[in-house]
Amino acid sequence: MHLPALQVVIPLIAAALCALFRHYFLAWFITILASWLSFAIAILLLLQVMSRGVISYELGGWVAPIGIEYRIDLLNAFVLLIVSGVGAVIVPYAQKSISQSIEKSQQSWFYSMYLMALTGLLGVSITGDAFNIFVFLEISSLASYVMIAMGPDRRGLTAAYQYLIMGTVGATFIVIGIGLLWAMTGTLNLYDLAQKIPLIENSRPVLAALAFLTVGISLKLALFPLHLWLPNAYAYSPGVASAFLAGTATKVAIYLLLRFFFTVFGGVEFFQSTPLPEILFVLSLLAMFAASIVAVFQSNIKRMLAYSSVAQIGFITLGISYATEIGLTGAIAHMFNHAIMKAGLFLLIGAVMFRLGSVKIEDMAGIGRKMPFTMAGFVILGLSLLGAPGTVGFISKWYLALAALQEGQWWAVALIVAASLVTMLYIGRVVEVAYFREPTVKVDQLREVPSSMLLPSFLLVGAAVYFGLDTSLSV
Amino acid sequence: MSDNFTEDKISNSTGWLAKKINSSKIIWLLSLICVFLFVAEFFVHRHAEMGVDEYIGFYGAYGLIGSIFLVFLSHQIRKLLKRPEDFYDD
Amino acid sequence: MMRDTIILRVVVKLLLPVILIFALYVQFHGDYGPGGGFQAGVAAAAAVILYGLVFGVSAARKVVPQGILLALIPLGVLIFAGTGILSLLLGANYLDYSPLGSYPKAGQHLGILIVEVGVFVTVSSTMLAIFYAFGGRAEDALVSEEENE
Amino acid sequence: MMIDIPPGLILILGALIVPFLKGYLRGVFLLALPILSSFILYNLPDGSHFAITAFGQHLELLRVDPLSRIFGYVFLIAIFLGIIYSLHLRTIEEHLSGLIYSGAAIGAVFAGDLISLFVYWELTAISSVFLILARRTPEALAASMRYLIIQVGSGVLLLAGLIIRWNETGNITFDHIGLESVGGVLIFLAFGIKAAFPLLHNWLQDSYPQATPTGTVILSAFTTKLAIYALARGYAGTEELIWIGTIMAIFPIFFAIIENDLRRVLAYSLNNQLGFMVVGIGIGTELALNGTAAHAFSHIIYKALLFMSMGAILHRTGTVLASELGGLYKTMPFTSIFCIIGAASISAFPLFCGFISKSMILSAVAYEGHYWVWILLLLASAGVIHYSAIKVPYFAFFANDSGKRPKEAPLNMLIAMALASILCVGIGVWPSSLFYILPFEVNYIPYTESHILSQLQLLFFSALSFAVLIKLGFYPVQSKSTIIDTDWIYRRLAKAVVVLITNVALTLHSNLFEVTILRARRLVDQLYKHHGPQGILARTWPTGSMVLWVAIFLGIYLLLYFIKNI
Repeated sequence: MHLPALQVVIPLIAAALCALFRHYFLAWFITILASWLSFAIAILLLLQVMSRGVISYELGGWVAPIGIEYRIDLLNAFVLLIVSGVGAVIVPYAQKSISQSIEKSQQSWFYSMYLMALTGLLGVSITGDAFNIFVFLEISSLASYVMIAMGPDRRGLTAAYQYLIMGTVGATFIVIGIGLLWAMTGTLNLYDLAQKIPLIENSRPVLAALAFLTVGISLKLALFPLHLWLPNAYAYSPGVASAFLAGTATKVAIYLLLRFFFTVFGGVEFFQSTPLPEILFVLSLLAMFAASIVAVFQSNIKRMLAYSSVAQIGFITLGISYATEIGLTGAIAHMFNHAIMKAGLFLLIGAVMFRLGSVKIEDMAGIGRKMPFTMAGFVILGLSLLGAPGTVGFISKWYLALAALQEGQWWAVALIVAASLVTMLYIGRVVEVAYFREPTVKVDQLREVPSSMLLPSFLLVGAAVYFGLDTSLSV
Repeated sequence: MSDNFTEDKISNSTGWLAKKINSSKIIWLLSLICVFLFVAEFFVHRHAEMGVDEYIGFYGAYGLIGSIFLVFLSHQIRKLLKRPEDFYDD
Repeated sequence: MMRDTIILRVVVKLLLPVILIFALYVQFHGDYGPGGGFQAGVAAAAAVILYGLVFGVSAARKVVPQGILLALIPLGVLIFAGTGILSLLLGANYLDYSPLGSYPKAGQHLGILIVEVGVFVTVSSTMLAIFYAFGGRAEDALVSEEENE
Repeated sequence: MMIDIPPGLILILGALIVPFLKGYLRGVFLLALPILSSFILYNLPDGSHFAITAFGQHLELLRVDPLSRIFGYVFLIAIFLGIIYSLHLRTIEEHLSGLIYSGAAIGAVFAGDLISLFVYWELTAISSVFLILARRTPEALAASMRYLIIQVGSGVLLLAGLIIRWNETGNITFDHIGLESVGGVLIFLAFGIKAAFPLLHNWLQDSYPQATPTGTVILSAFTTKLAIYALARGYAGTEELIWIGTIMAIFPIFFAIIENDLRRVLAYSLNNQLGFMVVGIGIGTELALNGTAAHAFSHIIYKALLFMSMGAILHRTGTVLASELGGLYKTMPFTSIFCIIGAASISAFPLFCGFISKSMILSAVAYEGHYWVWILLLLASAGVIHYSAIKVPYFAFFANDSGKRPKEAPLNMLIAMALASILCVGIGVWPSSLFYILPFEVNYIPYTESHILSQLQLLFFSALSFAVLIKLGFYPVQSKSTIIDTDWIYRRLAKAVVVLITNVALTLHSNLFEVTILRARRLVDQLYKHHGPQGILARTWPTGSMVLWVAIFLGIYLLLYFIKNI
């Protein structure tokens, strides 16, 4: 009954507890409890929404347009599931990985920030209040900056700083947009806005608000070419943070885009009356190719995956740009799939980092023989990333192709396939090095990572395969 | 190496089929069978399927001529298509 | 550090209680008018920061030790969130304070006060922590420079 | 219920257990799998047994009807023979690959919808490539990659076709498809690649001879016959197939006559025999389809038998080049006999299985009055005896004595060949046993006096011409050489084009790249100069540019949104 509130509050309290006790193991333990609890809550919420429809929860007992309302429909129940699911799966893995890369005294802070970020992302997804969205967005962003800055690499600091600037610019744009909307309508409730905006949707301030929101959200979701902050941020942060952020942060931004355009601004007709579909379409295609090609030339595998994220986001926004049922299905499915795949890939690369101490591709020669499970997982997720049948990646690309076909865009289908081929190039590079080269002396001494790291990764690998076969949930 | 090996062995081989006389014998034997089959046609009820095959000896003649035609045509094609063994250097 | 400016030192000492009291006023008046835990927290932190600016961060650290600060930050959050949980336990929606008092209005008064205390604690201690982090570094650098000379 | 397990899945799942078994146990297990699978198939009534819902579609994974059943049986026989033939192997690579490959092919045969067909279709491609790779020669590696690309390409075409078809009709059931729509044409091409249509055929001659001795035996059974099944299901009665098939039956003969590698000769003859089946599908009458199914059945067995005999030679001597063999009958008498039985079957001698099935197709052609097709197929039949039936055994076992005196083939190989021979003769002598499992009711009598006589005439006169031509020295001399086929297009022409383009692109790229690098370097140098040795400002520069981008974008969006409103 109070699940919507608990969804956000549990990680929040847990974050405070972690910071209060400042004991590395206790913090981890609290984190694991809180994250799995919120995952369970997300599942319950999704089930409730599926059976009973939209859930509305009024914070502080104030009635909707005035008070803050948490409102959960199928879309954000799904996003909650993605975020809390990825958040929960990563934690068991985190203990070993974090204790290696971060000093003991700092670890509890890391977990605290992890939970804060989780709180923020869940809050953004669950709330029905525009200003509340901004607040939670800032909570999650600030926590992410800290996590990135705690990375093992000194460049993490610069990356975090850049991310801070860009994230703040984005958030400011969003708050300006929200402010303009508030000035015009006098309400902050998304669903109230949705009622009032159509009456004035062609007035200048509303259009300006739309522009600010579009740019702000594009920045947050790393839409090409506003993605520049992302590669460094993902590359130099601790493996756990990379996996978590790659799996969730951009997905939540995509949710915001969907929410603002398709709920607040009155749906598909309005969306198609703006120039946004065309812009989104072109930018998506650019992202799919430019970022993928950049990924091919990366020597740092985490940067490679980060650029691949930018490309995959291109796939998602491509689906959105069609604004058809199939296109959106593809986009949302790919959002879900990409969360699983990228989180899994970053976890596995984190595992490599754990043993090898490097994420340079050339250092990984022959590692497939020494860490067979890790690399096997990598290959499976890589296959999924490039859309091999039997994996989740195939499902979403399938729908995207269908959406393109529906519009009669043959060439777009060809481009989707071609972009997937570029994906094959960079995944293939890793596979080639990992399996077909003789192990170096350093690699020769490695052994497989502990099962506490393998199991969570393989949970995601399993999910990638399972949802590739059973599509009832994601489609 | 193996080429020379083949050449060398031909002269001193002792196989039954390698002997000139024996290969002639085979041809004679085949010819005999063919003549027999040709003659047999006069005694068997013919059931033509296509019209052209009701001519006596059609199948035999067609087999003989067709085969020779195929082999000669192959000769020509071979001139056109034959390349050194290591043509595809991959 | 402004060791030699006696005027400043005296004025600051005089101002400190005033600032703190003003902070408390803002804190408790937030219920009725402009103000609240956030502003009050900043004001309270400003008092200590001013003290630190004039008498040195190490002096300020003696007044409010870093360790306590780091505990206070999450504690404030806990007070805030805990109140919400409490209202949940009492059968209302999250952050609905009505059941906290004997009648709804009293409950709401009490609730908002507690929550604002939580905000106050977190905000003031966070501000201070940031000041310590930056100001402390400058001072440490200065000290090491002096040692080098 | 155990009965509902798809027979193909048993082989695939069974393959996963194989690595954990050793020695005799493994052998027994390997042989038990196809037997178990056949048993299940035998007990499956017609109908759909195993359906799941995915992709929002109803997927039928196990649709049994008479047409799929006969292919299922013969695939199981083929893998059974293949396993016996390969029992001597110590490595499990080929066993694993063979099992998964055959399982996928059987799965594909029982797939009731195009999506499951696609999945199995690609699985056959991926699993079978290891049979070629296992040869572990550089040529095999190169050939296997070409093979894989083409096979996967066929799958991609199938996928594209099925998406379009789904889009057009909303239906993905695997039934008659036809060439009326774009999707149908794409799927047709996908099938055509695997069925080795003329000009799409060359992967077959390229890759099969490169596989291991046992690999070729297994390969020869599945991929092409799966395509034949798919064509029979989706395109029966498509007129175009009649002429495609006729060309397929004729043109490989020339290549086969001049080819030196005996396994490649067999690969060409495989192509030629497929031509007969494709014609049968094109005719599309009940008799023709029966003939196609029967011919596929017997062809799998006798072609496997021929490949087994050549494989045995390769196993013992390390070569199958006609120019290096000869006189092997002295030490490999059994293999010779089995090879001759296979040769007699493929050339359709009465009392051997090929006679039954090929007659059915020829009669079907005749009944439908396709005069020229019939004439040409007859020529192809006469040709078969030349290159396949006489050439292969003649150059391998007789001809000029090469002096090679290899040991007789291993016992397991002999057993496999003996079983295949028994099947060949058995079907030839009791055709009703085969007729029993054909898709349609049969009222065809293969053994009439007239028919036997005309067939014997055709064969013996051809044989006579072979003997005479050899004697006169007119028969093409077998020598080491490469015969170019359509693979020239991608192995030479395409390579040249790609090399050309690459060179141009590389030059361009390196020039552009150098210029860009130079400029970038200058820019960086400038910045470095201006912003101090620590490069602190140099690091903040990207952040600034990002914000600039953001501002630009904001401007663009504002402009666009406003313009829309004017």
